[in-house]
Amino acid sequence: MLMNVLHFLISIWVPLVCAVIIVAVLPLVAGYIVLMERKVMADMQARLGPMRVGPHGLLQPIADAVKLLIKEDIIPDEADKAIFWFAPLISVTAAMLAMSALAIGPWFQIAELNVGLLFVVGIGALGIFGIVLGGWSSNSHYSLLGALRSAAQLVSYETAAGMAIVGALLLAGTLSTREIIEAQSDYGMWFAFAAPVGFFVYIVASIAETNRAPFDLPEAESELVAGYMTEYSGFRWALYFLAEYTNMVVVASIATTLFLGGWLRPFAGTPAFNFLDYLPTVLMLVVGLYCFYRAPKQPVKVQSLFMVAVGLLMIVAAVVLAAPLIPAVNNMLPGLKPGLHGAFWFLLKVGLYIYLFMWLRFTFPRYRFDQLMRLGWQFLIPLSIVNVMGIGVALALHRHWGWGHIPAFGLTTVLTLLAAGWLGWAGEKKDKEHVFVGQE
Amino acid sequence: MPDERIPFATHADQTVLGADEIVLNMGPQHPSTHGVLRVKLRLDGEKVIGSECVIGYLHRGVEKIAEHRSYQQFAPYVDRMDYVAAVSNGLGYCEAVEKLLGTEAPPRARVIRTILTELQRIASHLFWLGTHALDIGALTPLFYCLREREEILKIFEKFCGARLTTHAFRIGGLQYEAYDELEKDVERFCTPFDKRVDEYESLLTENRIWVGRTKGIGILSAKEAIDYGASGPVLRASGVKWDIRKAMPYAAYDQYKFEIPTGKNGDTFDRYIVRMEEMRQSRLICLQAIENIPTGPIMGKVGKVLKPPPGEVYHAIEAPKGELGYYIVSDGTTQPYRVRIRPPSLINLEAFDKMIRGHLVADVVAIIGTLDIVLGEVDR
Amino acid sequence: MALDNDLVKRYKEKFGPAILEAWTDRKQAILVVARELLGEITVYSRDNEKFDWLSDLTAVDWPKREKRFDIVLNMYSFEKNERLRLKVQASADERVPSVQGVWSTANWMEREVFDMFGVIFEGHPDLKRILLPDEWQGYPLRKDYDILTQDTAWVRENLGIESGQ
Amino acid sequence: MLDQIVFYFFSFLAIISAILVVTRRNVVQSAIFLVTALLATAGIFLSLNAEFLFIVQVILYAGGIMVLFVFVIMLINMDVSLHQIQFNKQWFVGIVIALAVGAQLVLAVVVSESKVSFGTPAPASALQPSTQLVGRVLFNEYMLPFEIASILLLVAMIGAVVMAKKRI
Repeated sequence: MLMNVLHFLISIWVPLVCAVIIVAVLPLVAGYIVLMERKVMADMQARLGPMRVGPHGLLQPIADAVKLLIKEDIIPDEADKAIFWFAPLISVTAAMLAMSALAIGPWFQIAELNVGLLFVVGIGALGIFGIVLGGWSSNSHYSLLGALRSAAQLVSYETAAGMAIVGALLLAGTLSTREIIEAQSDYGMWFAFAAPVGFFVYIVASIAETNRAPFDLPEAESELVAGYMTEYSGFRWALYFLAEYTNMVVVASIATTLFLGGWLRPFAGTPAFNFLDYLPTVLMLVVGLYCFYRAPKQPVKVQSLFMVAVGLLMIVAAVVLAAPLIPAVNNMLPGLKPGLHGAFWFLLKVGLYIYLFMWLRFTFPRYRFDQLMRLGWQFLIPLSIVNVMGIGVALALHRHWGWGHIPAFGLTTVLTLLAAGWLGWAGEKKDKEHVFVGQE
Repeated sequence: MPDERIPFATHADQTVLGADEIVLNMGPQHPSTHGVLRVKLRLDGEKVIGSECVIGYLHRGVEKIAEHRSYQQFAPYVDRMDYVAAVSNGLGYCEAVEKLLGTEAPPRARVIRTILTELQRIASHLFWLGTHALDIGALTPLFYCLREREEILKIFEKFCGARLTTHAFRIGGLQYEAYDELEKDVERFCTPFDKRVDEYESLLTENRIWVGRTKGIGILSAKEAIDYGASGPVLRASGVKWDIRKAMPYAAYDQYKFEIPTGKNGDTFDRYIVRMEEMRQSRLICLQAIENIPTGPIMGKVGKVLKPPPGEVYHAIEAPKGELGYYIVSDGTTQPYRVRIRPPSLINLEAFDKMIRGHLVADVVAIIGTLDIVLGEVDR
Repeated sequence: MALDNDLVKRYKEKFGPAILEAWTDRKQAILVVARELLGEITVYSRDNEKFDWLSDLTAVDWPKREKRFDIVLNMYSFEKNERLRLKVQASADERVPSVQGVWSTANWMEREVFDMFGVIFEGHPDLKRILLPDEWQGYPLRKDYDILTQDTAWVRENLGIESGQ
Repeated sequence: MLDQIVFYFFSFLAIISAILVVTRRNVVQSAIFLVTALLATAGIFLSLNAEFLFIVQVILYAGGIMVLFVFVIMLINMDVSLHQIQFNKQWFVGIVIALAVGAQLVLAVVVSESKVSFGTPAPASALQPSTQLVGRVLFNEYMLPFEIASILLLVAMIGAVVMAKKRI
């Protein structure tokens, strides 16, 4: 029996290592996404952002984590203790489980599931229990209202996101994340171009699903203080944040997988763009050299050393990324290039997608709840259904009548956009007829 | 042991649908009640069906203090009311006492007062815009607004040494001569400022979400606005073209050309547009004023000890928030017998209940924001 | 300076003896009217004389007078661009008719006057303290109110020591 | 071996949570245990390589229906039901019925095992990917029942809207 278990463990060592990496690294990644968010926000608002802890605030996430860890964990007297205690765990577990079916590069995947994408979406949606139960168990009006809003919002936008995903799945013809990316390679174009409307719907729905501005109503600080997290403090609060940022990574990964070609390089099939292979190396080198350039200018010596260390890390990364470009190495380890460069491109796309989230957050005011619901049910869901029908028509044109990809998808995209315009116009008209209650 | 918690407060009466009403308490410690305003809301789901403002958390008894201070001693206290627009408060008080004394400030002092008060109006509106946008969820405008406000505060600092509670004016004129580069500083601030206002507008005015959040929210018709005693931008957004600077000019406003922006619908969006336009007009006034600052004395003929003849006076100015009135009764001694301050914030806030009924919880912050209240002034 | 222009004449014609006095102070018109008729006079001012905007309502305390309180209403007319001040006199135990029904804005102003002076307004829907806590003793803006009395009492009650003030 | 451990783990989890669902007084706790039971069942599906069933179980039951349950439970007044004393205590009838049904089940298994041979079950790992198979079967052989079910759901949905909304 022991041999059996041992044998089993050996057979699953790759997924196991991947899982450990995800569980160990994601909190750190989430912390640095927070830092990135603060820096992006500072940049857009003409200020510097965190600058004190570490050079350019590079150690800020760690300081924050330590602070949150040693903070008192307050459980309200009137709270339902047990549920209050484990609600954040549900959120975090669901978010992290969802990561397991995603393929970050051809090497890095915990479980290749036949229903991969459905798994990600379904498990990710379980996180809502954490929010609802946390809000309910706090026994506070703000928490409960926040939880209700959150649940309603998630359920509504889940539908739109799901329909947008169906469109891309029709194109790919499979649910496995790996095969979806390979399908995009076969098509010779990312599905974002084959189904732009679906991509748009997914962007909006994914922002709403992760409770980000302009859809951050459940935690709208000017209205509901902090929504379902109002009564939480210390590390339990941090867990909710971890879940939120992990969810961001998850939806960004889904978008990357489905619409942005996953680990594929831009113009992967065009040899003329092969110079893009050097981009990862060059990018890392530039960042590393910038670190060296800035190092002497740091006010404290430790910070200079830290800067040098970061620079060295970047140089090492550049060397590792450059290695598969050398023909000898490539011949020896043919899997190295797709593995490393695939992961790079995947993460880059995820990062850009998250950057888009931040950009929108700092530009837009917040929707009101009824407006949010109207947008979801009366615009996005009909639009995503039209989108699915459009893609069906395009595929029929392509497969049965032998149209090329570009005319078929072009035609249906135009038709879908017309439908979108009509939907928007009709909604606007209805808005105007809407009588405000205080105004009879 | 069954727990006896009630998941929803259900004490209120039943509505038609059988759903329970909730009473939600906002504040006094709430991020978007602009200080220590407490609002009790009666909700049906998320819809507000009634409200009550509980104020007084910042009450300092300013009117009582006035009765135990001499006229000059009381002047710094008024800065602490609307601390976002301290210069305007000071102007109103000084002019009221001057009226009571029967004197007037010399022309040079009046022009400089006008410049500083208009800068203060811009600063106050900038601060309002930033916090209002923040309440509605737009994070970024706040920082742009504070950047510009900083320039104005620097001018104040150069002028009188203080940034916030300036006590910039004295009864009878100014205490100190304006510093040399005042005109240049004001010009440097004002010349590019209209582009800056355009920049804020480009972030918000055409933004669908912003329009959706503000259009048709908190409507106050002209008749209602007058009934509720609203003044300032709140009244003008309802379509009443009335501005004390034009109707009963004080300081040096009769010398300058400017428009009174008005709205049509009296909703939150119109109040936003009116205030944005007011910033542009204030800029124009400043630019006109610095072109020709008369020379001469800066202090009128008032004695060291002020003893106004018995009697009373009501003097109102157009503060950034609305009509700021001082009703001062003198009994012939060195201390005022009674000082009544008519705070625009308080009286504008009174219309809150009318404006919020039928809207959603999220609109509460929009409406509190659009009223532009400062709790220091509401509670005094 | 006594005032006797068309406006005052119209008021006198309409209300006769209820207009007790009229004068100007620093060019500002002041009418003292009978307390009982305040409601009718304000409605007339709003509708006929177009003083449609109540800018302020407050009180002044003259403890040595028989009727110690002046209730002061500052009205403004958008049409005429003119202000008019109405005054009513009341003793401590007399009730003043509320003008809340004439101008909604008077609601809070009357509450404030009640809060600070203890003047009771007849017909006000919700007359309670507005700025001070509900359990506050006394009326601070009365001239005979001594801030120290309350202060020492509070200190004695809550801290158990004698106030040093 | 490992399969069995996984199977028994999920089975016990499912049974224990199912018992807790009916014995807990607090409705929210019952709902949580119901979710656990459903997820444990989903785990059994997964260990049988029935991935599609697994994910349908998670999305529809645990994710969809239970969220609505919890949603509704949070909105109702819970303290009323907490203090109510159950009046229809019929333990005896319940136990008799449960025993009868259990006995029938056991009998059925015993009788059928002696008469009918099930054949050896194929090892789970040898099965084909099930998603495509389910789809194909559903849209070819069972097309009509599938469509009837969809129409039924549509009717239910419209009915719910009509009942909920007074004025359309």
